[in-house]
Amino acid sequence: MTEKRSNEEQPIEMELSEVAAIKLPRSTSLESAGGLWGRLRPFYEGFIHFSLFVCASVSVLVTVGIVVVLLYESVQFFFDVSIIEFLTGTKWTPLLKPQHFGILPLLCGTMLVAGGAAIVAVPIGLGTAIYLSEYASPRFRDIVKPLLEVLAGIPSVVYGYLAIVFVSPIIRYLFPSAGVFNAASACIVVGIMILPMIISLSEDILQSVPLSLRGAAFALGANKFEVTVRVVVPAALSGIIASFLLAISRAIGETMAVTLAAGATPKLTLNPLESIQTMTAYIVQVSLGDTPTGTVEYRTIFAVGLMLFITTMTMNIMAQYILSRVGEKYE
Amino acid sequence: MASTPSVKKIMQPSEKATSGYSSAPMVRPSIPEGKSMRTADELAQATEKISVRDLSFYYSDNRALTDISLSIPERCVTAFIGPSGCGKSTFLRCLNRMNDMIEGTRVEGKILLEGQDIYSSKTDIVTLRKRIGMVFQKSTPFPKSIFDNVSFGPKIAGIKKKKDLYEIVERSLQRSALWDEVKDRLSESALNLSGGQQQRLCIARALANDPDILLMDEPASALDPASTARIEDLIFELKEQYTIVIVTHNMQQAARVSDQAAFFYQGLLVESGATEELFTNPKKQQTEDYITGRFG
Amino acid sequence: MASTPSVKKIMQPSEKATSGYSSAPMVRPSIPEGKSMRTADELAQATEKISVRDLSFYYSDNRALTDISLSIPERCVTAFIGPSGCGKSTFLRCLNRMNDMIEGTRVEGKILLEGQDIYSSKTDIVTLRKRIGMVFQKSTPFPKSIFDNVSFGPKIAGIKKKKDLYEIVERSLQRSALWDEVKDRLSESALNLSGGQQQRLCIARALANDPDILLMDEPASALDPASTARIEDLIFELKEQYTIVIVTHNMQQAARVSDQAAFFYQGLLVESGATEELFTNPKKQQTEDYITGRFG
Amino acid sequence: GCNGKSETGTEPAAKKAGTETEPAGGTGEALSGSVKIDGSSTVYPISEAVAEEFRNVHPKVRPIVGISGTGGGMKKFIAGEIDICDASRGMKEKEAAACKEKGIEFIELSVAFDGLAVIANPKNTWCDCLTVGQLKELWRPESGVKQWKDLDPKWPAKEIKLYGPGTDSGTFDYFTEAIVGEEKASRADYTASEDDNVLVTGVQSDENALGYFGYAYYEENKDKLKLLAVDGGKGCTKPSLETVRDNSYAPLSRPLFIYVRKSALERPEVVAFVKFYLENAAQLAKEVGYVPVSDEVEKQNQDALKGALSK
Amino acid sequence: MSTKLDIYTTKRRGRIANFLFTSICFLATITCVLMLLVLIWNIIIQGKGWLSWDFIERLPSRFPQKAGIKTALYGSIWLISLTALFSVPLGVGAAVYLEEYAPKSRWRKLIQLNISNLAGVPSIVYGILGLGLFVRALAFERSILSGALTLTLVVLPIIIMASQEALRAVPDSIRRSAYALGATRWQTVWYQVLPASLPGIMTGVILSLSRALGEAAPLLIVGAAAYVPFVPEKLSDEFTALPIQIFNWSARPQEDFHHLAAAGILVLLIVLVSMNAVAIFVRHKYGKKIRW
Ligand SMILES: Nc1ncnc2c1ncn2[C@@H]1O[C@H](COP(=O)(O)OP(=O)(O)OP(=O)(O)O)[C@@H](O)[C@H]1O
Ligand SMILES: Nc1ncnc2c1ncn2[C@@H]1O[C@H](COP(=O)(O)OP(=O)(O)OP(=O)(O)O)[C@@H](O)[C@H]1O
Ligand SMILES: [Mg+2]
Ligand SMILES: [Mg+2]
Ligand SMILES: O=P([O-])([O-])[O-]
Repeated sequence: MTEKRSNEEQPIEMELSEVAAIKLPRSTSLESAGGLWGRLRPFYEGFIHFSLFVCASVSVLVTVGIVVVLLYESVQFFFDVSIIEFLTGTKWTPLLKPQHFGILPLLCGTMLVAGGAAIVAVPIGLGTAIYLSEYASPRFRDIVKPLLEVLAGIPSVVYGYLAIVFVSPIIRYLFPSAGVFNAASACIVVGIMILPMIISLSEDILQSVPLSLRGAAFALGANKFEVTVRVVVPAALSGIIASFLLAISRAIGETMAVTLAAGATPKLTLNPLESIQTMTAYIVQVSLGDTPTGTVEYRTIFAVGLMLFITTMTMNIMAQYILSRVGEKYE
Repeated sequence: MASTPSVKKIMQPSEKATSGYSSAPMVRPSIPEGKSMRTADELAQATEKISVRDLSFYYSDNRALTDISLSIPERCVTAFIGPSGCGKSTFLRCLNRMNDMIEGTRVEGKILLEGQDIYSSKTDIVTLRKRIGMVFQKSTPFPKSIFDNVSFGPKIAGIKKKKDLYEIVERSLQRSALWDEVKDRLSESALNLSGGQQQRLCIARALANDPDILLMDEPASALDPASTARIEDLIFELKEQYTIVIVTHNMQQAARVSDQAAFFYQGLLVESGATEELFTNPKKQQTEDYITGRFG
Repeated sequence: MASTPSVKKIMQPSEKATSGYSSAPMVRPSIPEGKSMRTADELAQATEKISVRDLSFYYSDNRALTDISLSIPERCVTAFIGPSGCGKSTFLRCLNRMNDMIEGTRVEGKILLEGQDIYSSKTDIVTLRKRIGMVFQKSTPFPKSIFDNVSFGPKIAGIKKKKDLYEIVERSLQRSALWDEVKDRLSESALNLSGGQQQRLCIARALANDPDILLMDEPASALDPASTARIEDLIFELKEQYTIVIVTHNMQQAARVSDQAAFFYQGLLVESGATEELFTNPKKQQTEDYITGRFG
Repeated sequence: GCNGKSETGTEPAAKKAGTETEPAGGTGEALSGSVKIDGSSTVYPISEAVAEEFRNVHPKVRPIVGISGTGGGMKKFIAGEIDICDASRGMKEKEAAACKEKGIEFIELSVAFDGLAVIANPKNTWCDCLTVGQLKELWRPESGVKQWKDLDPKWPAKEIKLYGPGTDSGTFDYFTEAIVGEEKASRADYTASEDDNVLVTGVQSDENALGYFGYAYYEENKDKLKLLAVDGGKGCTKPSLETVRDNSYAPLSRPLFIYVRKSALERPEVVAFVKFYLENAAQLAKEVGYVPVSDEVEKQNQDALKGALSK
Repeated sequence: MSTKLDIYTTKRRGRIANFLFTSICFLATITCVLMLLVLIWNIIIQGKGWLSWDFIERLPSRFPQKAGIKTALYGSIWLISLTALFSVPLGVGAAVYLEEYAPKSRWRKLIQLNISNLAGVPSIVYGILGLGLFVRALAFERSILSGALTLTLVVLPIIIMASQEALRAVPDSIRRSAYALGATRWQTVWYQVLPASLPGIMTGVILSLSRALGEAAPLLIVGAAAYVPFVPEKLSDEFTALPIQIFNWSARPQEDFHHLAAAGILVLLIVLVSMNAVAIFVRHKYGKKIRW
């Protein structure tokens, strides 16, 4: 037996009398598998790799497209309007005479609505996600989660009217100084609108934290609150933050509800009881409106778009930074 | 081509070994002075810590444990032995209600901890689990730093001061024989530890919580003989104050560390009793077969 | 209160045991006829399957392995032993390039499989891993049915027919001594298995793939003596055709199953050689200390 | 109310319109193809009504009506993407020039009149009529009017809350042009919304509100709003079908147009559609809340169309 | 030695925090559900009596009693199907590439940042891009195809980010096990990682298609018409969509149209729910088993 073994250079297949009659395809070289499939496999894998790469590239191309368009038109815009005025001006009336091109009111409006919506949606959304994932019975979850996802599909016009006929009167009742159109009601309805993003995505991520981690914490005498806050949520943090990002992005991108609820008055104010306008709402107003292309008025939307892009980028970079500091990855 | 001589040789050093590890079963090498196995009589006299009465356990429709009655005495080590899949872990998890986490499970019968029914609706699971610590079969470090892993329990118990925490962490890691290896990397992720290191980390984590009863599901399965010996020493040390339940596949280990042993087979508790007796003079043939390795 | 007599008694049955399990180290009880340990001479003559040359391995800046050179002979069982955290798993993972998956790691040196450098850019990792099966230290079943777990390898290797797959699954589970326990619940989730069952499932999964070389990281750590014996028998059976590398903490197991042993300490390969020799007559004091349990 | 609420009231008229026009497009059943209309949101209801009726006559022809605002419609018209452009103002010189450059010839047809209603909250007891001068003082850029008493000392010292259409609507352009005298010249601190229903809600819930928007919206919300008269020099006049049509509600009544691409008129379905449009515009405009054009204008329209077709 | 606690008594501090936390989470959930109910109740009150089979069967009309939603409904179904067809493979593919294939380099981080940024680009900008790219440059004209492609761009970041998170949640040990069995990267992804992450991916799909269904502004830019009296039959047909029809109705002065708009919203919600039902079913089916 010893001899046999030492003299043998042949691959092992020969001796496998008692090993399965079904042989798995096998090769002895490391460089490629045998058989037709073996030879084709690298190409197949390569093809898939390439296809997936193309998929990922689409988003890059779209970004490049958007950035190029924004930059190209913005540069022309800044021939006409001084960048200083744009960045520091406190009045935004490009469509009115006399024209003013200070982006600050729009920026402020955007912050107000996005921030307000986040203040509404983040605690409620995260709380709900935690409840559904950690406390609720599977039955309850299976009913409520899809139900809440319906919130994501209700057209924003509906939210807009909800703001006007429902939320705004309440706010005006509580704060008589508020206008019919006010940022607060926009924050609330946009907050509601982005809830399902936070709830559904966070809930999924919380669910995928291994049970064994929870078990380990429970075994140490942690109560549900401690398990959730100290183990589950930190382990799911990257996903939760991603859901916040998506939701806030949606809040920033929202127009119809914001326009209906908060009006279309660019105003440099942080008072949520006043009417404001966001960058996005302005872009929609111009691009769906009457303004002829090629004019300065029309180009404002690209400058505003660029500003918006920079804003969201800052937010995302900050989020990435935070994640890189506090993210946990479980096995 | 038999290599019997070599194996003989292997055995020789173990006879002079000073700490008990699995290759040295002939003598009980490592029971330090004053640490000793309780006799059957002593066991009978010991206070009953946990009393299990007619416990049956179901995974959905599947009965995993059938009518188990067992008394676990205070300040003793009880070992659960039995073939893989016989329900040892399931039973262990019943003792601190970890099975509650698995959906669709059902418990029948009673488990009394110092006379109080742990499955009563009045039971506060959190307090229960604070008192009954557990080391799982599969080590599951939190995806946090080593320090945070060990200090988790004390932290939620309300200890805030960094210094106190550090002291507890150091002490626990030292007891679980991990300190020397990790003392310079306490802030590194616990997931970067080797298998055996993770296991010892989990032991340290349970110790840091200072429980009253300690359930350990194969706490030395991934450990080398030296570390195993240190964990066994630890068990000896702990049993002066704590009640310990250990699951092990290693008959020598069971014989070495436990005062009482319980043999499970297919969800049934076949036999339980003082280790001394169960190993020397089992009442059931099944037990005899199992501990002598005749069966499988 | 010493219980020496009881321990004596425990040892007696093991002498008549028919399958080798850890409580019976005095004789080599379970090496079946015709399965024998290779002598040092035979090892020297064996074809070299894997040749490791000056391998160093880094986790980021941390060197976990230092200048390891080792020859792994064909159709032999090589055992890696060493204290927890010494780098055994790391080394094992180097052999089938599983470490590639961990970020920030770096390999220096060479590993040749039948003369081909597995770290060469020409190497097809998939083919490599098909040939080099692996059982991980922590069992990680796929979150699928038991059947799907075991049939995964054959399926991706192109076997489509349900009947063939079923045959492979049955055979693999039988070999890993799990079949009887799970044959009625093949479509149940593998996550519902007990610790030892999961471990055997992972062994079956690796076997189903019919690899050329099998790396097993403590394959019996969660198994009872009987199952351990069956896995060891399996190893004996397999080594007629396969090259096997096993990590174990159990000195008896290493002595029983391996032809060659390698002792690691703190990332260094302290000594390697025929099991016979390494266990009876180690060249280094460290080795001697470790296998005799003197150290730790 | 010409609001289309009562089916029985309007149906026969439309049917009649349909039967009358049958000969105009030749043998109706034979026609197919599509007619693309886009542009002003103000004109949209008329075009939509025409398209809907037209399908009773020529079911195979597919009239498609879009809303992209007058300016947006013009862009598409210049790009040759549509056949007919709805407009709530006349074509601007720039746009005409662009058409010329692209070689697009067109005819302009005036299809209805629209009045802008100036409205206040029903609780407003003090104000019934505003002069154009007051309106200008109120709406001009940098206007200093903050309270009602700034307009008329007899009025209360309460802050005026202004509501108006968004800067991108034809209505805004027209109002600023007619009142302030320069297109798009307006104060900025008013509550703007592109959705007139929202303005209705705003004025309705604000005692000190004042706003303006299309007359049709007032018609539908009469009970919630107070219509103010405007004095354009000939005394206070409130908008109504009559005052808008006879131009006595000046200067806040404006004509609505459609522009038809001449080359599209080579297609019989477009010809049929445009003829049908002109024949029914009066009736349908009324139905949707606008004021039909005078007979004189209708005659001009017919001539323009004939002229284009005869070429 | 540890002080013995009676297992029937809780430490108050922990209990209060736990109780508060649970209550807050529960309240949050109830708030959400209530808000949804109020919203839907409002819509139902407004739309009831107007929603009928006839309403779904009829073409648009300027008479509220005669107006139907057929063309918008068909338009939306076309759009949403096509959008799903384009965006799901593309989005999941991109996510798979980023999580499973792309080397963890600076470049990957950059792409990641890109995608997060894209999620914040307002849909109208995609409309402008779609108009330039699909309608004009690629000459798809103002067709369903252009609309669907534009919507695809709008929802792509959502699908990618949600899928990425789902993929990331799959433990590495699963991948390692598969690789160790000689699975290729793709086999690992296809047979192990994707099935395990399916529930999360489905959530992304549900959320993004919901958004696509309710989106109006970019469609208006790429040329959805308001009055389309025929049902689209091919990719190149003109179209309108539910949210556009709803917007159109709700902007009209007549009260009756506002009721119609509510009825239209109900139709949209029905489409939404039935569309999501499939995804929810998948998520439910797979979501249950996988608890490691
Ligand atoms: N992913 C990782 N990142 C950083 N360090 C690691 C990682 N995995 C292991 N190590 C370290 O490398 C060393 C060797 O680990 P390895 O897992 O190879 O040990 P081992 O010999 O298998 O131990 P055990 O018997 O406990 O499994 C240990 O100190 C461990 O902490
Ligand atoms: N979550 C579960 N769902 C359903 N069945 C389960 C579950 N966990 C364990 N089982 C089954 O219950 C039985 C007992 O399992 P248990 O884990 O208690 O075994 P064990 O004695 O600990 O075995 P081992 O020594 O292998 O860990 C086994 O047959 C196992 O397959
Ligand atoms: Mg177990
Ligand atoms: Mg290891
Ligand atoms: O749509 P307009 O009528 O405002 O141009």
